Parts: sequence; structure tokens; C-alpha cells
Amino acid sequence: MSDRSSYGLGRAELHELYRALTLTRAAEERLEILQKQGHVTGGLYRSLGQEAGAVGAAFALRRRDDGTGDFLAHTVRAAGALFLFGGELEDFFRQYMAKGSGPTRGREANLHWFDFQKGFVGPVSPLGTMIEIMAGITLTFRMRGEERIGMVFYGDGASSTGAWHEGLNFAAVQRCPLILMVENNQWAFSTPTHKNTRVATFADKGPGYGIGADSVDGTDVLEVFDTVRRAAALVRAGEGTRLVELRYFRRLGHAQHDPQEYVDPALIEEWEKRDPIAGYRDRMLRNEWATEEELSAIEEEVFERCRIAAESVVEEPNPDGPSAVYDVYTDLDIARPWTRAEPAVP
Amino acid sequence: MSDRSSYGLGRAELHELYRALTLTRAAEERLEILQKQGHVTGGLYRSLGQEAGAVGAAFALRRRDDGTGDFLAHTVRAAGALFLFGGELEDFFRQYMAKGSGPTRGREANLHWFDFQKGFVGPVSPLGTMIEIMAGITLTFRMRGEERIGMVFYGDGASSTGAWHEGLNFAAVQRCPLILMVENNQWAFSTPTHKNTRVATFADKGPGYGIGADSVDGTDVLEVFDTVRRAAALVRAGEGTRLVELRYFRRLGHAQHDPQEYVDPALIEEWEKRDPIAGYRDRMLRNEWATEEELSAIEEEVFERCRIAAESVVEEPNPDGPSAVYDVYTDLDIARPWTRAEPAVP
Amino acid sequence: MTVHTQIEPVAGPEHLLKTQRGEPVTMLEAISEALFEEMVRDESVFLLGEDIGVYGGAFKVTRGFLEHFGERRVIDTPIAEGGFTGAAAGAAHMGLRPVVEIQFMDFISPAYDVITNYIATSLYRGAGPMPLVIRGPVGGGNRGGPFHSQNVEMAFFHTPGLKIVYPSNAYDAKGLLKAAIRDDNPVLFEEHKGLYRAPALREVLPDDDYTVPLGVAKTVRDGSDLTIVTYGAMVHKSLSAAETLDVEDGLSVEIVDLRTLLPMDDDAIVESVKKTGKLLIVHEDTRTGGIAGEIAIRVSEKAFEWLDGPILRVTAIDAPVPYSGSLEDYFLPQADDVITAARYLAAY
Amino acid sequence: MTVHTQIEPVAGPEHLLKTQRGEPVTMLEAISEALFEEMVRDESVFLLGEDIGVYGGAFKVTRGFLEHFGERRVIDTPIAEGGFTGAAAGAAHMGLRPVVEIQFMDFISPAYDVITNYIATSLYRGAGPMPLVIRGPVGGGNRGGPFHSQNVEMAFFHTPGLKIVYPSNAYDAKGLLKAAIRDDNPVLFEEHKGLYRAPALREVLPDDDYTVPLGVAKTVRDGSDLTIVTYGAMVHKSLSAAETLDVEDGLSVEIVDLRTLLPMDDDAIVESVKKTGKLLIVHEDTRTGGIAGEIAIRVSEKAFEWLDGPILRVTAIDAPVPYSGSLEDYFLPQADDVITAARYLAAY
Ligand SMILES: Cc1ncc(C[n+]2csc(CCOP(=O)(O)OP(=O)(O)O)c2C)c(N)n1
Ligand SMILES: Cc1ncc(C[n+]2csc(CCOP(=O)(O)OP(=O)(O)O)c2C)c(N)n1
Ligand SMILES: [Mg+2]
Ligand SMILES: [Mg+2]
Repeated sequence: MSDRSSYGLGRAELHELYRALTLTRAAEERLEILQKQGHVTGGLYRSLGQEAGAVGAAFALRRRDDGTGDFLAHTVRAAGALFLFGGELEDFFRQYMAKGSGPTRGREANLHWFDFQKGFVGPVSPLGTMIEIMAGITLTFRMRGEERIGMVFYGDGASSTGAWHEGLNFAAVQRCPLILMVENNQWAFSTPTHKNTRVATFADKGPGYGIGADSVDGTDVLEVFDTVRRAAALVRAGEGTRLVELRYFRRLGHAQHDPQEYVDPALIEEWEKRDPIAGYRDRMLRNEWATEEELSAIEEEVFERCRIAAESVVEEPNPDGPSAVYDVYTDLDIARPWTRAEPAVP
Repeated sequence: MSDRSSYGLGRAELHELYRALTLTRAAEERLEILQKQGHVTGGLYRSLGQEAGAVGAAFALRRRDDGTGDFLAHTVRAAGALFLFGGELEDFFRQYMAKGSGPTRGREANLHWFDFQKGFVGPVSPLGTMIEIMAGITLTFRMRGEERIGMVFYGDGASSTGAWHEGLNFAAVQRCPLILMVENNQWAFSTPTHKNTRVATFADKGPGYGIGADSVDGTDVLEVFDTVRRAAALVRAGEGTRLVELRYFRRLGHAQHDPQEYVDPALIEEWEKRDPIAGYRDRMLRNEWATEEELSAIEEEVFERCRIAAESVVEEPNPDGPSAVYDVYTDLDIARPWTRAEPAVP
Repeated sequence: MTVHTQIEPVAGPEHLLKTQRGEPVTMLEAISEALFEEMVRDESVFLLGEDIGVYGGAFKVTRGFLEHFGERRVIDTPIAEGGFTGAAAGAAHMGLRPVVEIQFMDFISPAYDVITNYIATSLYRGAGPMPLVIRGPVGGGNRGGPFHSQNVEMAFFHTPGLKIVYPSNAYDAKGLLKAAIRDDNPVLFEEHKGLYRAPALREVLPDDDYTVPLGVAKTVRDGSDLTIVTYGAMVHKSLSAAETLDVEDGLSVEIVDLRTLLPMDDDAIVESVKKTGKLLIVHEDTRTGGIAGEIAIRVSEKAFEWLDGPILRVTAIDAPVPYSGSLEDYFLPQADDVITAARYLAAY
Repeated sequence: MTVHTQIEPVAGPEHLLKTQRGEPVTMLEAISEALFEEMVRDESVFLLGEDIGVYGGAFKVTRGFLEHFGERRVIDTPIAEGGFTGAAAGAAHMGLRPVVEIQFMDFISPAYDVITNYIATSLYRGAGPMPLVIRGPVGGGNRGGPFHSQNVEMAFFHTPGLKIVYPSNAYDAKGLLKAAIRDDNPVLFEEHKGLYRAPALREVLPDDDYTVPLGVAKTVRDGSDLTIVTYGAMVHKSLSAAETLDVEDGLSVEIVDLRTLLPMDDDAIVESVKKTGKLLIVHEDTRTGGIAGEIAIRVSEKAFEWLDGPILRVTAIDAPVPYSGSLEDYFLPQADDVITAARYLAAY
């Protein structure tokens, strides 16, 4: 489509997209500050250059907070989708800081969290699993005759796993209303995509499952939105499962501890020029979808929200050690260490 | 190709194909007799109607018995390929009768057996695994610069497994010289193919792995031979992994205990008319590649071989119970039950 | 959301109403009835598995279910134990109560990842309860070879968050399976295929909606000289050994049938050991890393003073399950092994 | 076919030749050296794993290997633990000796099927020896959460045909890994990531081609009052507890480091228990179904008469590994727990 097309989106929606993009980046940048201050537990994952994929895709779904909307399974690189689905910024920071006040109460890391009312289910680390889970979730939509659909994100590397295949094939055969978003950022940790798959584009994988597939420039939030909107319409209309590839580039290391020495700096430079946020900003101004003032206001608002949220969450308490025994079973307590009781008796 | 084409095969080779086909069927029919007599341990699997797929494909490979030839991973429905690779008829019966004299000495069932000199590796039950194994075997061919290639058989149903995907994808990426034969007999136990995959033909799965794929009438031994011969040439020349679908029909139940009440009898009748052995026999006569006498002689010879082999194997001893403790480790004995020692001391 | 419907006499395929008619059932039929009654009672219960629909399952446990409940609730899956067990977990998130059949439990291994890492940890990770049953045939003695004979409890016994059930008879199987389906935690349910149709296990069951609570063992034979802790098919070999020991040696053997392996009923074990002072553990599964170890250390922790002899075990040998009958018979623990071990311990 | 080459000083990347230069190495460096030396010695040894090539592995164990040995012998795989472990098994059939790295051992679960059903049973099924090492980082204490902290021994301890090694220091790690690579059986090799770079474990290793035999435990501290059987990171917590117990209580604690978990060195355990009469087992892994049970029943079988107190254990609690530091510290067994348990047992 032409640079001028807003794909039918109104000014408010175009601004909302910009807010979601900048929020993603600002939240992650704030995390880096928190990490330097020693507040972050474990690894820190950035989506720099990939923000438009998550935001554009999630924006095309029906988001509700009463358990009737579409359903999302995000990855650690899809914070933008999570925010659009109502994931709270505070919870984002709580999770990264392993706070007892966070949705997993310090038991699980970063974006690995859940809200079935808002309609999202966070990942587990073993790659591929969430396609199986989302196949089951969307199966229930079909079984119950609900109009809801699901969306699951995964990186290019995850496509090598058996879980990816078993989940996608099950969904395809059962006509589960599910869209698989392949975040093809050209790397899986240090491994280039061609060492994970021999296909040139993940769209080639669709026919192998008998499903429709699209591939889209993942740095163009409006293109992504439009592609996914059309895919979602087909899925909702009963076509079953589809796949959408997002093409972009992981501009930082796998996690903050990875200096990505294995990446040609020229490539990074090239992709910096295609920054999804800067690009969209320019386009908005060029097409007069927003004024400089409006955009600056959004940026400032988002920056402040992140600063304030982070600052308040830092103060929140860590979980209480002994709470580690709860919630292994719904109906049983697991034993506390006998060596920590008074008196200590086996 | 025309009915008259022998694809460059000479009279002797055409006869050899016929011998392999009839041997497969005769050996399996002999098994049924043995089973009725109570000699067979466990399930009995027939390849009725699928014989030409295994035979035609294996015939296209380089078969040696000194560890320098091509390599086969057969299934329980590919006895014909196993025989062509030098699997002994006696061993076939020994395995089904769980004899101590068999290649697995009664530890494993039916066609689950191995000969790395002759170049075959039998399956394990968990479906899909053998693609991973064959990826590794053929990887060594590539690593060592050998001209050998591998061939692995699997049913349509097995394609749903994660192992199938992980193995095939690994092979594709690593350019392993491997041909995956998909035995599409339209059933996986009682489950029709469309409940295992949404593709209309397994050839559609090739592009999803970035590999070449063919589909061939699996009841036509010469078509199969020719298709695989060409695929093998490409693989051997360095193209890497390929896939070939064999299209046919499982004319008997999953195993002998399955009366396949779930199959429309009209379909079975239709496929009986396309019997691969009867069809090839007619064609040989029609084209004067063989005389009635020659074919009858082959049939009789094969029948007698099976009868004699089965009769002699029946007499062979079962494994000695206490030998169950050997070969768990190369260098350690596992404990015998203390309750069976004299005196019994823990 | 779970919808509880009234329990009342239901219509259904003849062979699933034997108990309603007062007829005896095999353990397999008891399991079918449990599934059937739960599906009637609660429409959030549904089934997934290979060949469970038109074929009724490799062992015919779900024969007639597809016709009665339809394709929506009886789903023939692709061959993808990980995939459909994961899908079941997703459905459980949405408030359904899936029951997964693994055709032979040996094939649970492709689902090992999703069960241990996703399903068992769901509640702990904040993703809520996981009402999910994974059931299927286990066990040796049927000449199935290494991949159709395994016991799988020890692959999962070490997984916090799971429950593991392994019944030894029709009554328990029905009551435990109903309890498992109603449990909000994931339950692995092992059914010994040698018991499925054993004529000796046919019995008339109560025709009410009984359940057998998870986590409670049962003393199936009272005795004073020696305790045998066991479960599954070995309950019956132990009972037969106990008869012989009674008749030939005048030994009084108590037998505790664990029924649920995880969580384990420590109290029942400890109480019996305190009474007899001698403990023999019998399991069909292979020896090293078998459940006997965990039982032994719990008894050591809780009843050391009461032990009048070593804790001993009778088990399969440490090998894959061999195919041939002669090898498999050697591989498996036999009643004679139980007798020998009990005599040794009694004389200690 | 295995090709054995002479061992002589080799050229290679600086950081892999520290022992040759007489410099101390960490446990991680010892592991790297073992791999490097075995690859130099035997060209049938090769490596497979995620990010082991250009990146040198998530923990940099194989840094410099790709440059030295080339892509043929250092293979960056797709993310498919089952697939590439299975491929390694195929290569082992053909006479190679693959060493597989699992990036975090938690991710071995997708390979559970091929390891337990194919690899461990290969010899028994008549498919010949399976010289294959599967190695990678395990263990908690690094705030890795439920999927980057697991110990995986008990997932495989019940699998006949496998060996399992779990070293506690640089010397053993190097010698055991070399022995594992030369072994004709599949070996699971667990490396505690908390020990990888622990400064206290840096040591100068012998510069000859030594191996440490599999299946042999080591008494790392002599004592007479109490035996602690342990392995991996818990060796060090136990040693520190023993110091305290010595100083504060005058207790003499003997510590047996198992080093190999499967097969287990029963003799070393039993001998120590016969000397001290008291046994405490310490493992970092979760409690129920942990290795303590198997040790307990073996000691019960072989040294019951020598026990002067219950066999007790100190372990992690029965939960997934929690992410936050406060939770994880509570979850893990600590030196204080060992002290308390030892005091209880000593006073028994
Ligand atoms: C089954 C499994 N194996 C290994 C890992 C370790 N791991 C975490 S992220 C990652 C790379 C993932 O790459 P990709 O799927 O492309 O996602 P990206 O990080 O590029 O967004 C790996 C290997 C894992 N999480 N799961
Ligand atoms: C992982 C796994 N799950 C289940 C089974 C049980 N099983 C054995 S054969 C079979 C059907 C296989 O169908 P297909 O692959 O089409 O082969 P065919 O029998 O038609 O030749 C099933 C489900 C198995 N062997 N492995
Ligand atoms: Mg990626
Ligand atoms: Mg089939």
C-alpha cells in the first residue's frame, strides 16, 4: 500500500499504535536502567527493532478484559502485544524484578505471566510448547461455538522443535482458530536462521500443514496490522489455522549479556535505518496523522509512566521465602524442610 | 511412462523385482499360518497392497554387504526392502517367533532388527525416531565424504510426531543424503490420513523443509523404482535430503487383531483391483518380460523357501530366561534377582 | 467452568450400563463406566487420544463413546502425544476437564516435556489449576516387548505438582478414576493391561456415584508378621504369595495396596510397619530408582525404631522389557520371589 | 571406528592449554580441556549442540573449538534436542563418538523419548554399543527460575543402559568426562553451573592424560561419627557444614562424593556406613523420588545391622525451582540444614 494509506484507521487508533510502540521501547529501556542499578533478576530481553510486529498483530485482534475476547500467547520479544492485551506496566517490572507482588509472585521470570480474563497466557521456556497450549485453548473456542480466535508468537528458531510441529499440525487438523506469528528476526541466539531451517521464508511452511500463510515486513506496523487483520478475518470465519511471518532483525544480543560479536555490524546499521518506531513517526508527520507536539506528548507520557512505575515497583517487597511451598497442589501442602522446624524432627 | 517401458531394467532385474514382491507376500502369508499354529509372539503386521513401495524403493539403492553400501531404515510394512538389503528370511521368522537364535535374541519384536554391514537399522516403536537416527547415520556419510545415501520409511500417521519433524528438519538443514519414504496407506491404525494431516499429498511437505519432494503410485513397482532412482541420484550428487510419497492403501487391518470394521469394504475391493503383484505379473506377461513358466517357477521357489525356513525356525529354541540380564551395558552385569540365588541373600 | 449435573440412571450403550443392571464388570469395564458416568455428569469432561473414536481405543475402553457423545467430546488425535497432551492443558486452562488416553503408556515419552515442565508447574507459575487426567495401559506380561510393556510411574514420580494413581482392581479403578477426573490437579492414571480383563477381577460394583479418594492406601490383607507394600498387578502376586506363606509357613502377611503413588499414604505404610516390624516392597517396575527407595527412606525417617529387619524389595531386573516369553518371565518379579523374600525376612 | 592417536603436547587456543602450562583451571576450563584433548586424541569424537560453534556455547565451554576443529566436528544444530540427540545416536552407530551439549539441561526433556527408548536400549536390542555423551549445565542458585535450574538425574536414573555422572570439582570433571567419552555406553554428564567458575575450585591439574573411572565414589573427608553421601554442588555445602560440626560440636563427619550416580558405588557407601553407623544423604534435587531413596534401600539391604540411627536426607523442597532469590534460597538445601540434620543424627 502507499505510504499515505492508513488502512482505514482513524487518528486516535493511529496514535494508539504509536503509544504502544513507544511504550514497548520505553519500558525495555527502563529495564536496562533498573538492571544497571541491580534490580533485575535473571536475563533481560529486548525487542529493539521488532516492536511493530507484536504491536501491529495484537492491534488486529479483539481485546476484552472479561474473558470473551481473543487470546494471546506472547513471547519475551512481544511485550507490545502483552501491553495491548492489558498487561500492566507495573506487572512487567514486578516480573523482571521477581517481586512478590507480581502476577507470578516471584515464581516465574519476566513476561512469563497469565491473565485469562484479559486473554493472555505467557510462555514457558521450552520452545514450541505454547502452540500446543494455544491449540487447546482455541479448540475450546471452536467446541463452544465462540467467535474468539487465538494468536501465538514464536521465533524463527523455535520452528525447529517437535512441539512447534505437533502443536501446529494438531491445530491445523482440528481447524483451531489460531494464528501462528513467526518472529523471524534472523537469529536464534547466535544461530542464523538458515541453520534452523532450509526455507527462505516461513510462509513456505504453511502448505506443509495445509494452512494459509503470509509473510510481512515486520518493521511496518500498518502492514503488519493489515495482514493480520485479514488473516484474523479468515480464521474467525472458520478457515482454521494460519501462519504469518514477521520479517525483521534482532538488533541487540539474544539477551543483555550477549554482545553479539557474531553479527556483522554493517547489518545492524542497515536495520537501524529501518527502525519501526522512527519510520512510523516520520510517516505520521509526513501524512499529517499527528503533529510533532502530539507525538512528543505521547513520548513524554510513556517515559513518565515507565519511570514512575519502575520507581514504585522497586520499593515493593520481595516474596517471603517460606511462601515457596504454596501452590504446588491445589489441595495439599508440600513439606517444609524438617531441618528448619523447632524442634527439628524428621 | 508407457506400460511397455521397463525403465532400462533388464530381464534378470525385472525378474528379481518379481521375486522380491512375491517373497514379501509369501513370507507374510506364512507368518499367518505360523500365527494360527500359535508360534508367533505379539502382533502380526501385513503389507498387503504395499509391497511394491518397499521393493521398488530399495531396488533403487546400492546394496552391499560389507558396510559400504546405502543404508535402510525400514518399517514393519517394508519387509520387501529388508529382504532386498539382505535380511534373512530365517531371521524374519525368528524375530516374529522371538527365538533366541534371532538377531535380537528374543529381546525385540518382528522387523525391529539391525545389520550395519548389510546396511539396515530396524525401527523402534515410538514413531518418528528413525528419521533422527538416519539423519545421524547419513550425516556421517557426508562428514566422511562417502558416496552412500540413506533411506527411511514411515507411515502417513508418523508424520504428526515431533520426532519426524525434528529429524527431517535436522537432515534438511545439514544436507544429509537421506530420502524419506512416506508410506501413505491412508490409515494410521483406525485414523484416516486427513485426521493426521491437512495436506492432500505429502509432497506438499517438502517445500516446508526446503527440500525436493515427489509423489508416486505405490502400487507400481517400476514407477516407484524410477522415481526413487532419480531422487537417489540427486541426493547422492549432494542435493541433500528429499521426500517421496508412496500412494496406496492398507488392505488389511492395522495388525492381524484388527478386523478394520471402520473401512468401507468398497474401498478395499477397489484397491484389490490394483494389487501391485498381480498388476506387475500381468504387465510382465503382456510385455513378454517373462513367461508364465518363469513366473510360476519364481512363485513356487519363494513359497518353498518360506515353508522350509518357517519349519526349520519353529524347531529352534526359545531364549534362555536368565540371558535376560546380558547386554544392558557393554561392561557391567546387572544384578540377577536375589530371590533366585542359592542361598537367597539380599 | 465445571458444570455438575444430577446423577441419575442414564441411557447409554448397553455395555456401559452393566453396573446399573447389577452385573459384574471387569476392571476395563469399570474404567469405561467411570469415564462414561463422568462425561454424563459433567459436560466439561471430554476425551482426546489416538483411535479412541470410531475404533473405541486400542483396548476398547471408549467403545461406544463417539456414537454417544459425538466428535466434539471424543477426539481422535494425530499421533502426537506431546501435541494433544499440550492441547488438553490449554483446554484445561479454559475450564474444561480433558481426559487424555495414551494408547500404550510407553508412548507418553514424547509428552514428557509438556507434562513435567508445563502441566505440573501450571499452578505454581500462577496459571491456575490444571484439571487433567492422562490415562492408559501399562505393564508387562503380555509379550509386548520393550515398547508396549513399560510402567511409567518413575518417569513422573519426581515431578512436584502431579498425582499418580495405579489401581489394582475394578472397584478402585472406577472410584479412583472418578476422583481423578474431579481433581483440580493433573493426574497420571496407570492401568495394568494384565488386569483389564482378568476374569478373577470381575465384580459387581455399587451402583451409586462413589469415588475413592486419591492419596489413601488400602490394607487388602491383614497380618502381623510382615508388611508387603505394593500396587497394581503385584497386589495379586503378593496375595497369592501370602496365601502360600500362610498355608506352608504359618506366616501372617499384611498387604498394603498403595493405589495412589503420589502423594503417597505414608501413614498407612508406617502404621503397618509399626505393627509388623518387617517391610517388603514389591513392584513390577525395574529395580534401580524404583519406588521402593522412596518408601524405604520414608519408613526410615518415620519408623526406624520399629524395624526388626532390613527393608527389602522384589522388582523386575534392571533391563528393558524383553519380548520373548521366556525372557519376560525371567525379567518380571514372580510370586515365588515374593515368597522367598518374605521367608528370608520372617526368619531374620 | 575409533581411531586412537598418541597423546603429546598439542597446539591449540591459549585458553585450552592452561594445564599444559601448569596454570590452575576452573571446573569449566577443566571440562573444556577434557573435550579438547579427547577431540585431538580421537578424531571420531565430535560435538553437536545449540550455539556451540561461533558462540562457543551458552557458557563458553566450547569457545575456540569451531576455529580449531572446523564445522565438520563442531556442529551448531537447530533447536531440536530430540532431533540432534537422535542424530548423535545414529552417528554413534557408525562408529563415531558424539558429545552432545544441551544448552541448559532443563531442555533435555524433548530428548527424553529418544534417550530412554532408543539410546539406552540400543545394546540390548542388538543394535550394538552406543558411545555417546550428553552433557550440559544443571542446578540452582543462579536465579534461573523453573527452566534454567533443574537437576535432571532422576529423570534418567531409572533407565537401565545409561550411566550418569555428576562431578563436584575440576579434577574429577576432567577425568570423568574423558572416561565418559571413552565409554561404550551412553553417559549423561551433569555440570553444576554454580561450580563452573567458582574461584575456590580453581586448581592445577596433572598434565598427563588421566581419567577418573566411572562408577567409583570418592571419600572427600574422613570421619568416624557420621556419613554424608552427596554429590555435585552439595559436596561443598556438606564440607562447610562438616567444618562447623567439627569446630562447634567436635563431630567427625565422613563425606562420600558419589561422582557417578549410575552405576552407583554401593561398596563405598556401605563401607562408610559400616564405619560410622549413621547416614545422612544430601542432594540439591527435589525430595520425593530423589536419589536418597535408592541409596537408603541399598544400605538397608546391605548394612542394616550397622545402622545406629535412621537414614535421613537433606534436599530441596518438592516444588518447581522458583525464580526470586528469596524463594530459591528457601527452596534449596543449605549448609545449615546439613548441620541441623547431622546434629540430630549424631545425638540419636
Ligand atoms: C527446547 C529449548 N531448547 C533450548 C532453549 C534455549 N533457548 C532460549 S531462546 C533460544 C533461541 C530462540 O531463538 P528464536 O526462536 O529465533 O527466538 P528469538 O530469541 O530470536 O526471539 C534458545 C536456543 C529453549 N528455550 N528451549
Ligand atoms: C509415538 C507413538 N505413538 C503411538 C504409537 C502407536 N502406534 C503404532 S503404529 C500406529 C499407527 C501408525 O500409522 P502410520 O504411521 O500411518 O503407519 P501404518 O501402520 O499405516 O503403516 C500407532 C498409533 C507409536 N508406535 N508411537
Ligand atoms: Mg529468532
Ligand atoms: Mg498409514
